[in-house]
Amino acid sequence: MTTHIVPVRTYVAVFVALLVLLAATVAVNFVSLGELNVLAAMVIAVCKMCLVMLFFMHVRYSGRLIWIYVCIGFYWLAILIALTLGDVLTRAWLRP
Amino acid sequence: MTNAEPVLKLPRENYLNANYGIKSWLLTTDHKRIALLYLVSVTLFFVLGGIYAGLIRLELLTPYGHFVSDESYNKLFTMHGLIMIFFFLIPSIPAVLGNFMLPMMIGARDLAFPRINLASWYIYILGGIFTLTAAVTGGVDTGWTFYTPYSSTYSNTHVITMAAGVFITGFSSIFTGLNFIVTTHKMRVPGLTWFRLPLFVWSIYATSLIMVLGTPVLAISLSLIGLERLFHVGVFNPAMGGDPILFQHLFWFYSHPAVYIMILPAMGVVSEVIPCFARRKIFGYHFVAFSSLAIAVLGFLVWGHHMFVSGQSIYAGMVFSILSFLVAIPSAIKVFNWTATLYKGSVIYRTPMLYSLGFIGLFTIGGLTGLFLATLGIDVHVHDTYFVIAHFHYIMVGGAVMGYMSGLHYWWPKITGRLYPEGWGRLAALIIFIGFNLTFFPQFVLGYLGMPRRYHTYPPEFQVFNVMSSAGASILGIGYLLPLIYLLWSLRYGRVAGPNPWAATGLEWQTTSPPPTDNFSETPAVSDEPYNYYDMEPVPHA
Amino acid sequence: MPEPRTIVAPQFDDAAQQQETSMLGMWVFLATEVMFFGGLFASYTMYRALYAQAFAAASHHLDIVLGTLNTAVLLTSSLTMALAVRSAQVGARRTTATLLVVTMLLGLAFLGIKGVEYYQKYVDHLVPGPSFSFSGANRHDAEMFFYLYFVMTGLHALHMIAGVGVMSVLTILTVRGRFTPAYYNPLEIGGLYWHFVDIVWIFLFPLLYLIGHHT
Amino acid sequence: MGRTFPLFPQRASTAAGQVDALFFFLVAVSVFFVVLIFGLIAYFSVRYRQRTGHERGEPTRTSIGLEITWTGIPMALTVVMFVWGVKLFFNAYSPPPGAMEVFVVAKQWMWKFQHPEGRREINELHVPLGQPIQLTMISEDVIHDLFVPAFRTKMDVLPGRYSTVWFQATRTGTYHLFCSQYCGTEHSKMGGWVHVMEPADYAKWLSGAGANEPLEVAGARLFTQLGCITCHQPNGTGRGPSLVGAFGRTVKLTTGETLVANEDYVRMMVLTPGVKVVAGYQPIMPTFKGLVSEEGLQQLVAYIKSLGKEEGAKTP
Repeated sequence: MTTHIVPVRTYVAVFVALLVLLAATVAVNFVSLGELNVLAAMVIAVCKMCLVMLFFMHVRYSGRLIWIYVCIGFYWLAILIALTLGDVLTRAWLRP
Repeated sequence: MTNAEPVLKLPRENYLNANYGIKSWLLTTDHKRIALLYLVSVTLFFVLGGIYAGLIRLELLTPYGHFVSDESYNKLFTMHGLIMIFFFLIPSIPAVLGNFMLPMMIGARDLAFPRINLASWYIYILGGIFTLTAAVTGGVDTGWTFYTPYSSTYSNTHVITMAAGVFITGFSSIFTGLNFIVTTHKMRVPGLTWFRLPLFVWSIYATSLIMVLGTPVLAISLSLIGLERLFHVGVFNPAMGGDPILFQHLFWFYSHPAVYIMILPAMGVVSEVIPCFARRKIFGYHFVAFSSLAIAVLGFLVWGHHMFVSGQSIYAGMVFSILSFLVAIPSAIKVFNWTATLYKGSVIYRTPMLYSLGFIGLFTIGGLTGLFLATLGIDVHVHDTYFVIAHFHYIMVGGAVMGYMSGLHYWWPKITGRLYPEGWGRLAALIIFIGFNLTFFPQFVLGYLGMPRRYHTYPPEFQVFNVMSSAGASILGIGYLLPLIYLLWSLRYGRVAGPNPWAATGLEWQTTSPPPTDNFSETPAVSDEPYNYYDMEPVPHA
Repeated sequence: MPEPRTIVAPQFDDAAQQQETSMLGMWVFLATEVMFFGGLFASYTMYRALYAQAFAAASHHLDIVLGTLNTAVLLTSSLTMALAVRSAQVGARRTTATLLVVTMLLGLAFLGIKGVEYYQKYVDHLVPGPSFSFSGANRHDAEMFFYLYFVMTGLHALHMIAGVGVMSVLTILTVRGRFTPAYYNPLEIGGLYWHFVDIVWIFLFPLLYLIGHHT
Repeated sequence: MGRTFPLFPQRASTAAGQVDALFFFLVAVSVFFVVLIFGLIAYFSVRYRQRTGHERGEPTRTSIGLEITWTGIPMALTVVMFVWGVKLFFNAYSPPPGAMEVFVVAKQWMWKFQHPEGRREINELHVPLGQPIQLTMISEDVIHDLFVPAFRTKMDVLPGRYSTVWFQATRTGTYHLFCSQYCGTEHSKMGGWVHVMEPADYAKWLSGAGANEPLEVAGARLFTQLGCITCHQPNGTGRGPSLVGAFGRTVKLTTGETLVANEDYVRMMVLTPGVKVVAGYQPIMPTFKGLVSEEGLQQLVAYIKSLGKEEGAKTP
């Protein structure tokens, strides 16, 4: 079979990176950045997700088709959230 | 009957006689047998949903609600909607015809996951049992849309049982869709590239995308209703700071694309039938293929047009309106390409062709009236009236059911090995077309006059159109009974069809009818684009 | 290693096709799962936009230490899961079994800690319903937060329980020697599922525990 | 009301003619395409029918020109529909300033109306001809929908949030009023009539029911009865902010957010006061949930609105 065998070293490095990111997200939470707090938390979460998917879930070594189906769920979720939020946030515009 | 044709015989060994006994059916992993299991079960649900429809039309003969009580009437239209949508229309073409034909059209021995396929059917049946339980123990009166807070707080009927039924059935369609997607990607025979695929496969693929990505959102919103009813706290309860409109967002995020789950496969059937009986390669293959994908993707961006007057932000309404117009374009492209295929063809009027031509006509009317509903200014007036009812029945009955009947007649010889009586087939198609228009066209007028939907009693000046509609419904009912009779008759007495009675292209016709369990005695190879009718023999006489 | 164990189902031509097919099938299923949780994430986003203040206040009643610990536990279990698949790839059966058991135990530890947190919420009257009490006038909005907290983490916990079940089946199959370097599909697929559940938590943690900054 | 057989709804508002014009435009487009498609199908399938049983269709060539044409033309037509539709839509939900405000409370299964002059009615709505009327609506239970076909107006009535729609009647007469959002058992019976009257007749009708208390006066009385007045004193010396001129003003909250004090805000402040407190004040106001009905809330809204119009007037 043509499966890619990832060295243990890589897995451990990814794990350490994940723990560092976890520490970072908790640490950032103790600093007041206003709106940026949410942004920082989400950016870190996305980084962690990418690490898990690319290495633990072997997406990095997978074909284009897998990549498409990895992205498709998140794309559709973005549609759901964006258009729903689009309604909620603009409701007050017309009638002050 | 003049030319002496060789006497055809059924193949000695096929998937129907490979083994016998109830177990060989209930434990089968053969996609063809599972398709037949679905065929029987969706037909039963269609009959049940039809009975509900008949009772509704009977009640609406008079404006005063003589026949059943308010409560019973509300249950009638709720059960009619739920059963027809979740237990007939959504599984009809994909799970019956798609299940049977998809592997054959791509030259595979079976779907990628045969056991998951069988499990899907059992899940569907389990969901059906919940639904029947809800129906027998008193029914549900929320409307198939389950709008909150009525469904979550106020209704006294068996909402949880029903929601569970729909939730479970949802997983059946998720697994069917998953199976089709993977099969289409991974199981095609050598040489069968994407642009050599029959258009039915394209449309089933697009449908599967919607099933896989939309259905879970319906599942989670129904679970939230269930939780809310159980624990009396929840996200949709305005008394708790919840927003009932959120439910509408989540519900329509699935339920609008669900309309495309119903219509896309029918479009796929029509794209097979039109070239075959026009004896001409389909016009604009690439445009028809990509329009299916475009509908699947754009279909997810338009759900808010069900909510123009719901208290949704009017700016969101504006965005949803323009997106709804956009999704009409690929449908228009399909209609024009089908019509252009007829040009300089050599048209034969066989039963599947009549249904498909009927489909194009009725779908055109359904699609154009959809534009009225996407137009914000007009939707304000016709929203939640019979105009909407007429519109979506033109799409779902005039479109999806016509397509299903077309496909069923087209592939019936392949499925059973026998031909149905052609004359009866044409007659039924004609009756259905007439009955359908008489039932639903008056409802457009009723809708613009202002008759709201889901009305048990109505002002007497609307009666004339309601009587017309009910009369049409009885004709339509007879129209649907005929195929049930002559198709069953043909199982035993029908003429033997032979492998390719329509002289059609496509891999499914290159094997015996009925096909063997493994579909093909030797794996076929493909080296050409589909619908090459120029090089085919003429169609044998009926 | 016994080669005949490589079972190719009759609808496939060869093992490679079978392996690619099952991987794709799992990823399609995970896309479905994304949308399943997606409905909840969408509800969450909407209410957080509407009730930002109350959500922050309510979030401070969650135990950030236990939350962080649980995140670390899950991340570790993802590592052991990935290593388990790797040792199956190189044919180290005993290591695979051990790592699977460790993964399972970490999953159970996560559920245990979650249970402790649930119990604390129950004691503190933070479970939505008639007994819910929250100081501050925006009681309803805080109740909405806790409702979403319980539904989202509850659905996640259900997935964890299913995951532990999958792990135990995989462990049994491993011990019985069903996997070889040529055939370990079920392990790889079980792993994808486990990592997915981990990813859901990666988002739940900041969204539920880390709203509004702590001091 | 008699047994007539109408084919087209009555036209009794300023919007009706505009909606019908757009409707006819779409009907024309639809008829054109239906005739085109049905005609072509019929013509092709007769002209190119199989005669001998041996013919075959001509080979198909892709025509990019045709494809672009039949993509482009429908797209252009839909843009016209969209723009025209948006215009009417925004109009339907943007009441002109100075519209007469009628408050509506919907519940299973009746409509309750409160006129600004204080007259109340159930399932019947009397309105004067030629006067823009704004309906400010709320539901006590499930979602309802107020629909007057003759006016081409429709709007969902939500629990917990005000929704508005407006119309201006152009013909006297009696017209159907429907609930068009399914709301439970007697949904189809939740209807009534809208009576459009000459302004003079309307005035007569208003005074016909004996002594009516204008809404803002009723609201002012509630304001005193509930004790709101003790904190919200007109001169701003109370523990709460003065409400004189407060309606429609942009207020800054303790959280730093700003919002416009509209009907929903007033209602929310009465029911859940601690959530959006105005900057500079303590969250000490008690909730009045359960103490005041939806009608009462609307009277309070009307009263606070009236304070905005005339500075410091109408102290009870």
